[in-house]
Amino acid sequence: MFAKVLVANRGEIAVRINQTLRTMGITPVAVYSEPDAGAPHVNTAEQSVALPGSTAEDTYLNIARLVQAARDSGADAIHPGYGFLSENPAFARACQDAGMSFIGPTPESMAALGDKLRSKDIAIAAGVPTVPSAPACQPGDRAAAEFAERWGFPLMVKAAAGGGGRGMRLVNRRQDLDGDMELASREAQAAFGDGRVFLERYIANPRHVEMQVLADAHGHTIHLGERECSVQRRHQKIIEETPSPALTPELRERMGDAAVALARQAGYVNAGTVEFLLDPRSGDFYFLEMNARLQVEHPVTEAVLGLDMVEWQLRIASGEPLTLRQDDIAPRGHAVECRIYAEDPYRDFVPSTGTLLSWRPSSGPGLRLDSGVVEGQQVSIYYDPMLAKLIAWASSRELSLRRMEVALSQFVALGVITNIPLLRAVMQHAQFRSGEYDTGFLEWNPAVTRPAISDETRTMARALAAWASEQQSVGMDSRFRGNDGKESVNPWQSAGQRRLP
Amino acid sequence: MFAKVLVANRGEIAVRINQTLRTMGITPVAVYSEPDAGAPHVNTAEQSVALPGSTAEDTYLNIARLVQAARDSGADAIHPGYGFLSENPAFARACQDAGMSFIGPTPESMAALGDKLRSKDIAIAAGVPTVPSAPACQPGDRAAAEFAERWGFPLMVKAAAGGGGRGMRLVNRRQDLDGDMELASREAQAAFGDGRVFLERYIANPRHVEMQVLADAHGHTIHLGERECSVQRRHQKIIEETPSPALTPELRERMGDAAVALARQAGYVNAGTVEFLLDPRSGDFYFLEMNARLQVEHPVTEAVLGLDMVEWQLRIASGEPLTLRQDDIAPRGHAVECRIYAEDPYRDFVPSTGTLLSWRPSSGPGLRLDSGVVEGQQVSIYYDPMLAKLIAWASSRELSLRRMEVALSQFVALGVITNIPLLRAVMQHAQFRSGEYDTGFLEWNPAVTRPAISDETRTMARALAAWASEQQSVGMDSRFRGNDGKESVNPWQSAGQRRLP
Amino acid sequence: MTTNHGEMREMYPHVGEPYRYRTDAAEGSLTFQIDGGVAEGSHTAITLDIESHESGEGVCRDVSGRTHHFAWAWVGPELHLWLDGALHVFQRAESRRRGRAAGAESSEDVLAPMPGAVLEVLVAEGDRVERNQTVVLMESMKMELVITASRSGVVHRVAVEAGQQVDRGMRLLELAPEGDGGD
Amino acid sequence: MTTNHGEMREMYPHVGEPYRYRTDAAEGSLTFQIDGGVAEGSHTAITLDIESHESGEGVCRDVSGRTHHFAWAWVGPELHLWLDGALHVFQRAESRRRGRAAGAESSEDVLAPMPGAVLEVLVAEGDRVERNQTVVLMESMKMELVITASRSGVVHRVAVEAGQQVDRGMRLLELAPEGDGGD
Repeated sequence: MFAKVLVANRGEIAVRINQTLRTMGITPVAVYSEPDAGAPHVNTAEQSVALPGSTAEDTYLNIARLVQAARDSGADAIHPGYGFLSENPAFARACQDAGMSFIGPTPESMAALGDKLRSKDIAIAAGVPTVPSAPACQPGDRAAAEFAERWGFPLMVKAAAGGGGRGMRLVNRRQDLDGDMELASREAQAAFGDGRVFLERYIANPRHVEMQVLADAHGHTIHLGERECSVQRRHQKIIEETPSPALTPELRERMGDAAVALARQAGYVNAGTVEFLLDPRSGDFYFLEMNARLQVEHPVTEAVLGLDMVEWQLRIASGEPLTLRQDDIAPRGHAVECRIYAEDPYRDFVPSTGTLLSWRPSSGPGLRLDSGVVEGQQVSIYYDPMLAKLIAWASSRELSLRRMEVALSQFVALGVITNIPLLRAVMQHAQFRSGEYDTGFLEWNPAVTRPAISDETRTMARALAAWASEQQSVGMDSRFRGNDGKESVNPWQSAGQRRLP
Repeated sequence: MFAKVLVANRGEIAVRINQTLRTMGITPVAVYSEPDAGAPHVNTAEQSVALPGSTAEDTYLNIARLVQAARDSGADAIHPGYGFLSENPAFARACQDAGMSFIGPTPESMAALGDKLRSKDIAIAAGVPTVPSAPACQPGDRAAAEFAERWGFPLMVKAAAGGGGRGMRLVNRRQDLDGDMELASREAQAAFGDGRVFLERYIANPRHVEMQVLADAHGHTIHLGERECSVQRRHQKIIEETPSPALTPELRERMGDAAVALARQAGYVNAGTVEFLLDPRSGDFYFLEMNARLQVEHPVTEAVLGLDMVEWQLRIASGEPLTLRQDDIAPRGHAVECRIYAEDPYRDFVPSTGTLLSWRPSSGPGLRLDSGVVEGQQVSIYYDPMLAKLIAWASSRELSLRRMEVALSQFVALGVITNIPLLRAVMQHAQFRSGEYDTGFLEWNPAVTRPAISDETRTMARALAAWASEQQSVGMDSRFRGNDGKESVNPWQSAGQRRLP
Repeated sequence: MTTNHGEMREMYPHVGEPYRYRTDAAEGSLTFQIDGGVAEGSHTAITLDIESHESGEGVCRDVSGRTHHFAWAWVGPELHLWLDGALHVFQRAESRRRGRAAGAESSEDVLAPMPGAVLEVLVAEGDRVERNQTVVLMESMKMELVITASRSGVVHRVAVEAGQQVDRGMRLLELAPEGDGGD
Repeated sequence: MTTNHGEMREMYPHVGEPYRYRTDAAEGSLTFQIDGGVAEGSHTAITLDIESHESGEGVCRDVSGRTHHFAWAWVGPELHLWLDGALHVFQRAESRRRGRAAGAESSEDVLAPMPGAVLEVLVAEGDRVERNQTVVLMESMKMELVITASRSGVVHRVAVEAGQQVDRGMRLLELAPEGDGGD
């Protein structure tokens, strides 16, 4: 096992990795940019290296500096977390070249899976369903007509060399097919110098369901069940749960087998996640991509399986065999995760910055908090606005959603605007509770992105605001952290006299 | 199921019960004494009733007021928590008389188990081993000599009518037996007007191992495995773990069967705990007492079994059948709990009071905090000094102890003195780590109750104290919660210039 | 019995008209009279027991015994009030900037809505802009922000350039005055 | 390069002699010279990078890169310093009560070591008490506290009675002066 691991990340995931490293008796080394001096991911480490600069490019994305920091601190491995350089094959290779282990897959399989076309080829080779498509074809081709015949409308036209939405069109009606293919082809020619287009089936309102995979360096690969991640804003997940309400045991087994087959085909080692689009009507699923790293939402898997994913990442990276068999994987109860963002859910999710004046997370049975911030900390403009993840576990889906809702209602956060009220509204939402939701959930339910405050609550808020404002006027809000040599006064103040029953 | 439950308690256990009530959609009603106005067990409830007064007698021990509060608030059940009135049959009966469910056993079985002699009779009737004893006898009796012959020395002489240590003596040598019995008998006569004494085997340095039992009102009783509670100060547990390092599967089964037999014999319904003394040398175990309530340390059982004890208490009290079978009880991994007290571990555990100026618990994978306090709260003289419980879970005992140790080292608490450094020293202690410890652990290892601070740490502490003292002098410790109409300044201060690598 | 009164204004999540309040303390409780706000001329009253804490947290109980957890902090001139999981932002009515009509959205300046970096300034001094026209692109927390003009007018001054870091509320552009500033 | 100096005293967990410090800020780091304390005449030095936070938390790093989490708060005249999970209490040397020799345990008064209720006063005015003799029983947080005389002497005054609530540091008994107060 490693003796010292540099965590090339920040925020909640770096804190979380530090926790497992220390639990395993491994020394964590933190790196930090200037705005992160003194942040929790530094003070939960045992050693730290400053990265000059503020932007991600100068610091957490700076391969040369990170490798140098690892070398200087005597680390024998690097954990990339998620985001930043976690899926950058050049970083993985630079770590290896510097004689350190990279905690993740090989640069080769990472590179293959990072390329959309190559990863689709891997899936096809592994017999994993991908979204049906017709090979590169011309407007008016027999192949195009046959594909349209087989799959119906709407259809997607995509540029073979495409990306970023250019050369891509949604075709709603048969009579538009040739015209739209022409248009897409011209766009693709203009954008990429390559006018080839192909047709792909359009999956309307899919669910996003992913399978967690673990593979060791000795050829043993298993899956750890699924996560349902269909509640998204701007194509970013905000709520994840396991088990998925959409999966039958039979479908779970088929998706799990597909994920394992794909990982094997890619020569994958360590923890990875195979993302699928699931058509909830037909039960068909299609390979979307494989994330060659630890996933943000891994804690829900940990909660129902009773294991530590980072512990397994470290064991596998150090060459230990994966001693878990597929039969050992027996989920217990249900877990849900909410991502707490510094953003305004009522103003198009615009990020919010400021000083966290209060940060008092709920705690108790079935709750876990992975937090990257502490009270008093500055939430800066420089990085992702995710502050923390709250995970609730209970014996059933109904109870875990309610446990989460209660915990959100008790989570005091002041100083920046957070998305907590939105998360809570989703937990309370009848459609979400029913389990019958898809990636269009927020779109179909715009009411949850509008404040819903009862007249009674509003009156109470106004009264309390008036009261708090008066408190300040009469100086009751004075700092209780006294340094005047006197004992602190009793910090509880009662409004008016004590009530008698 | 109940609609509204009054929680007749305070502190962490009332908060914890509130959490499960709200998770189950049941309205929790809090009661609170004057010093507890605004405490977390009030603000995590949905309804509350003030109890005039400060002392426990006037408030949380006041049966008439509590029943009245439950009636007035429309509660249909009362949860007593632990301590206070939780094992008071008169309270259970008063709840029933007022037409409300008491969440616990019947007053009858509670009364029987609360009496030491009757509970020993129940154990014997159930075939559960008790500490061997000779019936009431006189100095010089043949029965006394035979008992001494059989079990050897040391022996205990106890008053038949005894209690509180009076009429009790440890007899170390054969030649002291008659004289010590005389002395004990005279003491007992003086104290209780009843000079009968008996002999009991002395179990030296036992381990304290208890079995959790669940029984429904339909005759189904199971056990949920054991908890090892041998680390105690002043006969009060401070650290608990499960599984016990002392139990083999065979011993676990025998103790579990004994606990179930005893609960059945007592007509026990709801959650209860059968405490045993275990002689780690012989593997013999002896019934000590049965706690007819939720136990402080129940979270370690929840952690390894993946269930919610309070949820089951409520289901059973509302008449639902216990759907768990004994075969369903399959512990996963290992869990340890530390009780965080406001007390000075280096000054004979003297309680500490004051304002909690900082209270920043560690969090993350495998950690659970059940807390009864928040930052800024007054820790008063009126009640038990336990502030919170920290629970760590991991896949193995070694990892869960280390996870706990790391979490304790990260737990910021300022304003009152806590026992956190002692708990941490136990987690690091070789004998505790080995699992070979008994109830004499702190006695045999007085070093853990003395501060152990390296010269290096001491120098760093002195330097930081000097620094913090200077910070105050130059006014850098100003309140950051500004109300002057200006934006808060960046709360991060750097000492000197920024370092370059 | 003591009485206080004053005027507050809601800023978030709803921006509302100012409301007047009167507080009467009696019998251990506080009775609040709230006038105006949602609909001018409306009047509501609520009676609360409040227990509070110097660290900025409290609990209040209405006459039915229902209990609510709250917390508060001042963020500059704004009072941020957290109540049972939701954020409400208020200002004292008198602390609003003088010379600016309450509720008016118009301004001479285009301000940065949050801290970040300027990606691109799409207009130059002297340009005519329409209301809601994109004038500046900013980047903040990995997001692109589109800054639009709050009214039609002529750009009087460009206060920033591409690449520049700006704080929240910092002026990006100044529009030439046009009439009395009404929209 | 700026230099500060002063004198502090450890109060917990070890009560030590006062120590003097000198702080030199240079090159982004602070170098502390610590004199006295553990053994009079001892001298140690440590160089730290310190990042701190107005809410009373910080992180420091020594020259080897080892990183430590700390927090602090003032509890009356005491500086409570939390460092990697352990509490250390300090006072400024100048803030100690004048007229009382540093480190001396003797006093004219028997004080309550913590808040609680007086259960029983075991001595009366005029009684002769020996050092470590139990003079008062108190109850606090469900615990019985045994209060002993810190020196031999005669009880000059009994300041409390059974059943009375007392605060920390409140005088329970006063002993008659005896010589110069030395032990």
